[in-house]
Amino acid sequence: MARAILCASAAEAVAGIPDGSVIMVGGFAARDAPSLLVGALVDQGARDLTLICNGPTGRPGMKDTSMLVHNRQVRKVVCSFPVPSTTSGPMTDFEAQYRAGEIQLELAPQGTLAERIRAGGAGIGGFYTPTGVGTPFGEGKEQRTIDGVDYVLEYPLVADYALIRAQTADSMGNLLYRMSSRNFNPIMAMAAKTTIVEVAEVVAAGSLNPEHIVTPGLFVHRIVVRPE
Amino acid sequence: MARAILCASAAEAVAGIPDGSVIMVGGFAARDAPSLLVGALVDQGARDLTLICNGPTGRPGMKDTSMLVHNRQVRKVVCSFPVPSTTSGPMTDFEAQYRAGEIQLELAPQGTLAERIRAGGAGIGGFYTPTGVGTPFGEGKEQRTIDGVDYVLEYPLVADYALIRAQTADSMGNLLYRMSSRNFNPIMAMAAKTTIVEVAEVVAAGSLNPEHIVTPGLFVHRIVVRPE
Amino acid sequence: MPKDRLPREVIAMRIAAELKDGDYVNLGIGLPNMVSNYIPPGKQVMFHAENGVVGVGPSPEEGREIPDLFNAGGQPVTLMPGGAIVDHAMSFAIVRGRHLDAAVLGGLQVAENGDLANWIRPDRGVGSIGGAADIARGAKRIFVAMEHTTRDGEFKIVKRCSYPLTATRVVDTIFTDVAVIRVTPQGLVLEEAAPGWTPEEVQALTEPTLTVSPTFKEIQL
Amino acid sequence: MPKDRLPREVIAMRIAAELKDGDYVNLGIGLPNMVSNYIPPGKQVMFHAENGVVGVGPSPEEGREIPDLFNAGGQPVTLMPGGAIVDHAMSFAIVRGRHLDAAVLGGLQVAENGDLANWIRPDRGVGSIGGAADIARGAKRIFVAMEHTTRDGEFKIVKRCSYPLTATRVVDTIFTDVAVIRVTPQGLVLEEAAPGWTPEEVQALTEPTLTVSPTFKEIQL
Repeated sequence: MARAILCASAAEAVAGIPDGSVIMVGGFAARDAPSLLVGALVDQGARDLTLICNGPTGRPGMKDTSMLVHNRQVRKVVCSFPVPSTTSGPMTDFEAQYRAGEIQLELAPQGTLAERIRAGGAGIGGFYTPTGVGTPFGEGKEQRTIDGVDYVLEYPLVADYALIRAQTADSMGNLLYRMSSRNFNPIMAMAAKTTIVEVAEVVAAGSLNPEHIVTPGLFVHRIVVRPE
Repeated sequence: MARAILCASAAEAVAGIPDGSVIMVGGFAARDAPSLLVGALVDQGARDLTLICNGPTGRPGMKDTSMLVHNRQVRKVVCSFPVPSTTSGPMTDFEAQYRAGEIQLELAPQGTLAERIRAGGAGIGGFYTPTGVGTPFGEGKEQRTIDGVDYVLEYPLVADYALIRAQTADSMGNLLYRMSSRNFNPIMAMAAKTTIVEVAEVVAAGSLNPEHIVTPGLFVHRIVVRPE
Repeated sequence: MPKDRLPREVIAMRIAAELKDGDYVNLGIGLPNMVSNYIPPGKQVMFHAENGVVGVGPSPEEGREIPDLFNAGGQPVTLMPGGAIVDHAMSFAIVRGRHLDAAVLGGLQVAENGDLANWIRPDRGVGSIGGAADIARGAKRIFVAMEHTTRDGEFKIVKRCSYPLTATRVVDTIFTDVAVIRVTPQGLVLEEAAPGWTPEEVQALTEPTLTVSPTFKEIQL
Repeated sequence: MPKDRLPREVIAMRIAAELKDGDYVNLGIGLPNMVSNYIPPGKQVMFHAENGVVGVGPSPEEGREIPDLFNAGGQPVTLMPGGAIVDHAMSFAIVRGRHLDAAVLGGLQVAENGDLANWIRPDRGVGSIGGAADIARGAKRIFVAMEHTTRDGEFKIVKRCSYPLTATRVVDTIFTDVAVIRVTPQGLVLEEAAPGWTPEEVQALTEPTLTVSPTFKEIQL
């Protein structure tokens, strides 16, 4: 039996996620979000979530993490891109809730966010990064000069669940990603107690070239196939 | 012009490495060492080197980093595996020189060694690892408890040159590795000012699947083809 | 009568001329991203997009998009021959580890010591840092592409940034619609100005004192 | 007359029985590595080798070796269907990040508090730690496979290790040629003994006091 279990539906894949969970959601922009799983989590209804993602910037109707914010399931967001670059267009749900004091934000530089997630998956207790020194992103953080360079101390991020998206899984949970939809998915797969992946297809174990596998199956717990 | 330059010979590939350089050498066991480049560095003769590798454990005649030790080019070794597991067989050059006080050793747990190299390549100033706490590998190191777990602080490793081995390069320096000969090579490629790779073949840019590339060409400076 | 300022395309062309054959470069969204359109033939520059693309190519023709291939602005792109896909941890290891030769970024304010503020207008209250803080800190040379002053005529090149910072002491050169200004340990050096602009006219739009380079000249492409 | 001790194969078989269907497990070199030969049919255990192989398969037939595919002992191996290759940073991210269900390691000394010493005999002067310190600290359960005493009859299960440590307070269960002993917060618990061995006889070879489990029994396979 593989560690990874093939689920019959997205509802089954997100079953049991309790209120108050810390959830990582892969994807960089709205277009490559794991929209099947996020949609299922909206239906499932878990509340009071801490959401770790690149940013819930989708406009209403977009199938990314903004759906969870819109449905008021999120207590706190840890991300690098909380709001769209431009203020044209309607205000996002996140921004409206943030301005109303209804949702918390921990804003992290994107590289620091990625490295914190990797550190969580790799068992690293903390690391020193030069990013953010002397800026609001270094404020209140421990600072240290190492070999003449200034760094701030950052701590790992871990999650109860990661919802990610890949192109192909084999039955052992090994994953391949298509082009730039790889982004945060592989590191989030490492950093969650339970990693749930939506894929375009599942193939038999042994049919992927082992040198091409990006996420080894030992990081993957539940798989669901995206109906296309 | 690509950053990576195709060299006509291994001698050309290692030309200019000065005495006193810090050199990373990829490979896990003697069999997958970049033996062409190491042999060329023996011929080139740079001395007083600091060698960062998994271990110079080759017996006399083996074409791994032990050749550099045998030729007395190495002042210090940073590694996880300085001596063979068993004491049967003739003593290695490293062990003989170490016992005679002629070479220095910085012994690092293999995972810490790998993470220090990655940190060097990734611009991380230091990191906290649970490995080594309460053992000789934690002695004299800063210790810290984070979220109830004890860690020691480890610092990055960087090198002037990395000598690595891959299976295939394209003309932009993108690299593929064969099976378990991947090991330390990709992270060493990131951590050196000049990365020199020996490969079995060079193909045209664009002929590798960009999703399969393990080491992006921006880490690679010199390429030489291994005559087979 | 106000003198003509350079169009954005010309700023992008001027920066493209600054990039070297073989460079790996990150481009910010907006004006910086236009630089990729003006790399002269014979010069190979590989563009890094922080969402994990090394070797970003031109936009695809409509209907010929490559599935799941976007740049950091979320737009469909192609991949150059010899391009590679990496994950986010590796993408920012490239950035933080100083493996990029240069980055071209937008700017809201640049201080004379090289401080850069480019992620939030204080009056907005909430902003997106994205990868800017890592890139501004990590790339070997930081080129800022921006208008020389705000629409209201306020200084953007300032003695000290009043906006929240992206990174400290990182800017190498500022390329604006009226000038090219290098940040040096001795302060700002005016290297080039738009056709017809005198150093005094550029200084009038710039808060810190400019030193005029001995090789001061008209911007050339 | 001394009683029979278990052959190494039987220790390996006993440990194989301890592994669970679906487990990912690292095996040390020597006796631990023999465990892979005794996984019962119908139970899928994937073996991790720290040189970057997830899903190590059996040794290839001579002449049918897969180029550049070795285990952490440097021996040619095959790959299980669904296996994957990773680099060293990822291999130890798997280890340190606690993604392995178990590791089977050799031991020179194990202390009653779970301390493990397995990398150097003090008289050797120089030793190789390899991946042992990371693996002993990182895998969720640490199984030690070793002879119960040294060839000279000295204790290997001790009150406090005198050899340099590999990791502190990590050992879950000790599998020897005479017994199976669990490390618990209350001390060592004798769970099983080799056929014909009484708890008193095992205790005589063990420095710390053993508590005999209420379910104490003969080792069964």
